[in-house]
Amino acid sequence: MEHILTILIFFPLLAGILGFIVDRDSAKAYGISVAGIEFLLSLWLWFSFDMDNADMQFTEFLPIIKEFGISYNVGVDGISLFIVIMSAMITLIGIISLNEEKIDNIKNMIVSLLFLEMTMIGVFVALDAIMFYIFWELSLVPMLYIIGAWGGPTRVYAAIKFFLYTFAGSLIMLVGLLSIAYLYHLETSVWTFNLLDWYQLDLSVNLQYWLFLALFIGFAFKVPMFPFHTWLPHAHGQAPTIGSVILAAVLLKMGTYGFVRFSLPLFPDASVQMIPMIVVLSIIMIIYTAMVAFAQKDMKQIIAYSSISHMGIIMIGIFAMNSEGLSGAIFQMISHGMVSGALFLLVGIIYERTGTKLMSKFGGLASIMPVYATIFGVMLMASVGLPLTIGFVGEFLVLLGFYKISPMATVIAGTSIIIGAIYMLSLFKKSFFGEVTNESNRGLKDLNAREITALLPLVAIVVWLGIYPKPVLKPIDNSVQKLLIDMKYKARTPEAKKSIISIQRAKEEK
Amino acid sequence: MYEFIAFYIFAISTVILFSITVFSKNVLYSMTSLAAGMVMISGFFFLLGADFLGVVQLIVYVGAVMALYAFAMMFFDTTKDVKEKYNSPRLVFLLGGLMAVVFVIIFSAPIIGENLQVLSPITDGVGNAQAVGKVLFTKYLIPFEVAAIMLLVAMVAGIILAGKKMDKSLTTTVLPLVDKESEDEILKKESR
Amino acid sequence: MENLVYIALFAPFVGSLFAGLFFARSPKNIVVGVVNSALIFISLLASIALAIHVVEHGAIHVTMMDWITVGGLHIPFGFVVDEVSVTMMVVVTMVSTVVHIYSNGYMDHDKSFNRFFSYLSAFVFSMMVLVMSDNFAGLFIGWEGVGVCSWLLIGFWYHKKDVTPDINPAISPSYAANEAFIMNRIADLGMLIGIFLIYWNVGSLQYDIVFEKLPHLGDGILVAIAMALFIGAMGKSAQFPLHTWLTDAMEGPTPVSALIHAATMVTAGVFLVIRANPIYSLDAVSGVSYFIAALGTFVAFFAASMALVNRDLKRIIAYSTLSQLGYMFAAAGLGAYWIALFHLAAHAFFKALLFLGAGNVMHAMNDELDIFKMGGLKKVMRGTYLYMGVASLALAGIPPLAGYFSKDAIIETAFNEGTYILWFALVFTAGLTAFYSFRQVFLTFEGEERYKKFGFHPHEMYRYVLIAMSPLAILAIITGWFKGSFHEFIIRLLPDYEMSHHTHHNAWWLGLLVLAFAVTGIIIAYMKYARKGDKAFKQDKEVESGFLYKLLINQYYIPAFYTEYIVKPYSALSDKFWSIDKAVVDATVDFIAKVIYKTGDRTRVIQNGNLSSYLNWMGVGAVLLILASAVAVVIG
Amino acid sequence: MIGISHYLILSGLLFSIGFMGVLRRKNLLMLFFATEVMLNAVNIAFAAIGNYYGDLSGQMFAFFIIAVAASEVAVGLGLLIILYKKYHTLDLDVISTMKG
Repeated sequence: MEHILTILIFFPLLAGILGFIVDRDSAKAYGISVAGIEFLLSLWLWFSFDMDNADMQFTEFLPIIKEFGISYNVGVDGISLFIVIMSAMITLIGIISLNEEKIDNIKNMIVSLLFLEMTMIGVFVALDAIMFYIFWELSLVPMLYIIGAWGGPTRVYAAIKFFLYTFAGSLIMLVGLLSIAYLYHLETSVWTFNLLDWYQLDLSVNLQYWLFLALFIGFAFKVPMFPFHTWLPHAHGQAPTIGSVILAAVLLKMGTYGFVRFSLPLFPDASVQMIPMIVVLSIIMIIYTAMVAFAQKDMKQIIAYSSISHMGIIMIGIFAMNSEGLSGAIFQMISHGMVSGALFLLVGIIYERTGTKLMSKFGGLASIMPVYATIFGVMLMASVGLPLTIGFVGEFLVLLGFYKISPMATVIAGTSIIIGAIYMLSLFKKSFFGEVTNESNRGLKDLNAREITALLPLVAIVVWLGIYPKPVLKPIDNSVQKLLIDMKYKARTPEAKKSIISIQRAKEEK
Repeated sequence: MYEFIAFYIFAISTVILFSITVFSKNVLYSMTSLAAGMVMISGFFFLLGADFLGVVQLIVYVGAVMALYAFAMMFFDTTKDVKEKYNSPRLVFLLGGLMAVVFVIIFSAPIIGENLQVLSPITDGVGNAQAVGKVLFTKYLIPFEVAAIMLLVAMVAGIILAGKKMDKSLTTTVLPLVDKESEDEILKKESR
Repeated sequence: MENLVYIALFAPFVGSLFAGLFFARSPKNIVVGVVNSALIFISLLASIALAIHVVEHGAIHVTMMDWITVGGLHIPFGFVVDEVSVTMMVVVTMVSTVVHIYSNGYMDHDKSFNRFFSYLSAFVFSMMVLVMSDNFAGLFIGWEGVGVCSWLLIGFWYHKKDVTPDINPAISPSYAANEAFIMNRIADLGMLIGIFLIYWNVGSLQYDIVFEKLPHLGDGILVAIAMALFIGAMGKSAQFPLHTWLTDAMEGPTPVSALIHAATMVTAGVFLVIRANPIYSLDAVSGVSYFIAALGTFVAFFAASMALVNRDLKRIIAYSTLSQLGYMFAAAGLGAYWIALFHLAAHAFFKALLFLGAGNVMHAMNDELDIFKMGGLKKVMRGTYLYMGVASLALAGIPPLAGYFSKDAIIETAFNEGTYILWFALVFTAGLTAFYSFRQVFLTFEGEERYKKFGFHPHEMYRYVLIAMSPLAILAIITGWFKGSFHEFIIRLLPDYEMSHHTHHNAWWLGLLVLAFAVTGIIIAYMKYARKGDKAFKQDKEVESGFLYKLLINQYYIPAFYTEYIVKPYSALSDKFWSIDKAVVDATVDFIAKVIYKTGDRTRVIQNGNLSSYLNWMGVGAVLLILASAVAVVIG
Repeated sequence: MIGISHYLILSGLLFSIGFMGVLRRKNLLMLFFATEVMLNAVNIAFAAIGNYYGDLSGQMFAFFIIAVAASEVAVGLGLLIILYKKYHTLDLDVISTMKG
């Protein structure tokens, strides 16, 4: 199993291609088994992962275009490991949750999902900038198809908006990546797109600044940061449930992952310099979108906007420049993936039954669908960051870490725990509490076996990682501390050296 | 001196003949003047010492190409004057004139004029059929063969095109994929 | 001993899971009630055993496992059983046991019987985590845990629909639940900030390490930590201005009010201040401490004043809880931590008893809460009358009941510290307390039998429920007698607080003064509300139209103020932001797209399908290129 | 004395005439004629420059241009005939199926 990462990337692709010849009736079973095998493989990756090693593991290197140093180069460390596992898991759960009766052309859906899975895992394990970029862009295509083919009434508008928006951003990112390669060439007269080589590159602060901006645009569009967030509500509003789940759970994480993988280690000084801008944008993003979420009438839109708000928390965690905040941010990526994925699934379930997502059409659902309400309640509590759920660990660590950078900003960003509670609880109250306002809802059935199978693992993880996050946090922390040590070592300006805190490891090594 | 006189005679006649070609309403007139112009062009080639090229010009252009045009003309109704609608004659003359002026200025500009001083007199011709043959079959052998194949392909294509019935369109009907207007309406409603 | 700690901690959790997982969807099952009550009782026994152990051998410290380990941050699930936490544990499990047994009777007819026990046990577990944790993060877990359980339990009857505030000031159980949760969240942010401050300045969240290193920190930081933690405490203990949720929380079932909103959860704030006494006793933060005391005194008076006119049985008790919490904070702020803790324990017993008694009345009166519609209930509800009478006497501070010892000590402390304004406010409030609690008791049990007009047929609660309540009644009477030994026990951990010689000298008339105020209050209440016949109580329209009455009955217009100036603007602002999002942010993006689209649309005429015009365009391009090259030649 | 400039200017003028024809005419056949004119103009330039540098490459280029022109005429006329069969005219204003 030396080539586990290659298998992880290309197994869904092969299975997806083979999926075209699978019979329509067995398409879902096929999809589940493929995604299940993929998930087991990703678990195997976790178990054979060396937890004490902070470097890249399972690396594979195969030059493709030697003249330009473009190669097939993959590897995982603590930062990407769990995002890969999460991608595999969310895909599996998404496929399980598909309703064969409601979705026409389920075969195409399964195939697109498998392609999507390939691109997602590809992005997170790529160590070559070109490869990263290729997977990054490829991931748009299946998603475009999923939204455009199975979406709501304005799906084409939403799909095109989603595509063009993120595509425009990533082109600028591509320019940034190419110029880094060029600068590397200038310095060493070697062409390479190997990320690990790039980490050795020492750039002047001014160059860092511009390159940071170029990459920032690509990543920020994807995150999506304020004011580049408006494609997301449209995409979520129109996407089918499964599309929203994967979009929120995994695709958004590509942006934040990009910041961790590229921006921070490549441009430590620029990152430190840009903290004020990022923080202002993130805080606007946290509070503003949370308030917009409160104003929504559509359950799915609330969760869509709340996603943006939570991504803001992740952003400030990434730029906390210390192990607590950064590890917290990465943990929060996983947590947000699980929680928002589950919430979108839940909204999808009620939409499938009633054909509406408007809260005014519901009320008193807790009396009719107690199990549904309970699971929704658990996810809601995780979403507002209740201790002993997965949501708290990340949010707490992020805010804790960020406090070191700016206490005032932390207080403002911390209001997210209040306004988060406001919109989530009002959502819960409007749809689940009170009298049954809509008589036609009385006949609604509680969750069936398929839905429970999809949701229970998420509930289990939400609770498990809330109580015992150590198996996940430890590898993350290891890699994060290595990252911070490298950044501190690389940083040129004294202020950056001061801001980046990498205590633990440095002490131990002495 | 002869060269001087010959050049100007040829030059004036080609300009006139080609102008007739371009501006005449009658196809036959244009074609005839074109053929005549071609002959005049070959005169330049002789003047420049490119004898072989001149001969080829006469044979291929004046002979083959013009014959081809003449045959093709039989398919069309050429007795009538060509009726055309000229959308923006001013633009045409402006552009054409501009281009002519620019060319003249460029080629007669003192900078270029100085740079383009004749290194060797034109009369010291290198071009004769023998020399051309040598170059053509050594240095330009592959382009020559390619040109031959191209001519063959063109011949085949010409025969096929002229002979085969191609009255059916290849494009299929376009499916209306998205009703954009209805989508816009929904969006407008939403934003309200 | 470790096992005992875990038993005390996890027995309620097991109960919660038992009820929640196995009986969530089944109809009412008495087994659930019995098993859960038994488990809480086991927890009580374990707590008592631990208390004995602590008395004899000192504190126990156990670490179960790591929770979060990141960078320099290390948070374990660690539990400490020392003098303070064991006191809280005994109080919590004691009241919980009674409330659990009581609930078997009270929730008898409720179809969500099993769910109720699941929540209630979960609450006890969270509360135990809160008091037993050995670090601030663990405390925060419990802190939020009780918040959620409180949310679940206030909103227990979630199916009730919203009504306007003039019918029910709390609007609906689910509304009240959300209000409580969100208000607590505001305070929790303060608490989180306090935790961050501690972490970045001390490097640990363990109590022992923090308290050891605290004196070395700068004054400013200490004040900030103290303030931030107190903001947290203010939310949980419903101190002004975050107090409105507590009265609305009365929408929950009465056992919940007894357990959560009187005896345990709301005292968590006091507990936090007592727990963090090394911070608050530092000279650097004396200002904050004094502020706590002043705010506590203010709330004591403020809440008592609102209780004077309220007609809602449970709300009156809720206000009195608020008022007593004010007393506790006053004591804690003045440095008398052990007195605060003592009052906390005593108050837990008699206030829970009072609430459970109110629950009996509600049970008898078909959930009617308006005391003006009651009266003369003593005939049918002798036991309940006895309990409520005892509890009210304790609350009013009549010797030899618990309240006398604990409350008197607080008032004495205020005198001792020389803060005479606080002292007088507290004395006066003691009079008010006696008045409103007996106003309520007399209106309910004495006087004319007004309920007959409204067609109620009251009946006494089940006998076993009354018996189950007896431990609380006994404790409400006798707790005060153990003040001395409690003092001896607790000052092993908490700083001692001794009255000065001067105060000692004046103690007798101070006590008498308080007593006089209390007795006067009771007598006025009796004169006004307990008589029959001609002198029977009648509603006085003139008073009710007065400004003061209006002010008090509307809670000083604070809830209205919050609705008008916080809730509504927030909604309006949210709507505004949404329209901005659509009309500005999204529209900008769409505008860019439209510009490109329109440009394409305009230039589409070039592609008109006419070869000739293509040629013309090509010609334009060619000329431009040639011109460009000409220019390039000229320039270059 | 006739120098290279003369030839180039002449070539430019002839090219402009052809160019004007391309712009002006709507009849496909006339367009073909106009292109022939342009090709010939270019041929003169090639021959002249080849002569000027004393290199045969210029002539070779002209030579190949003639070959290309011949093929173009062959194929182009074939297409014209088809078009004429279909539309009974060679006017570009009529034959504009690519209208978008």
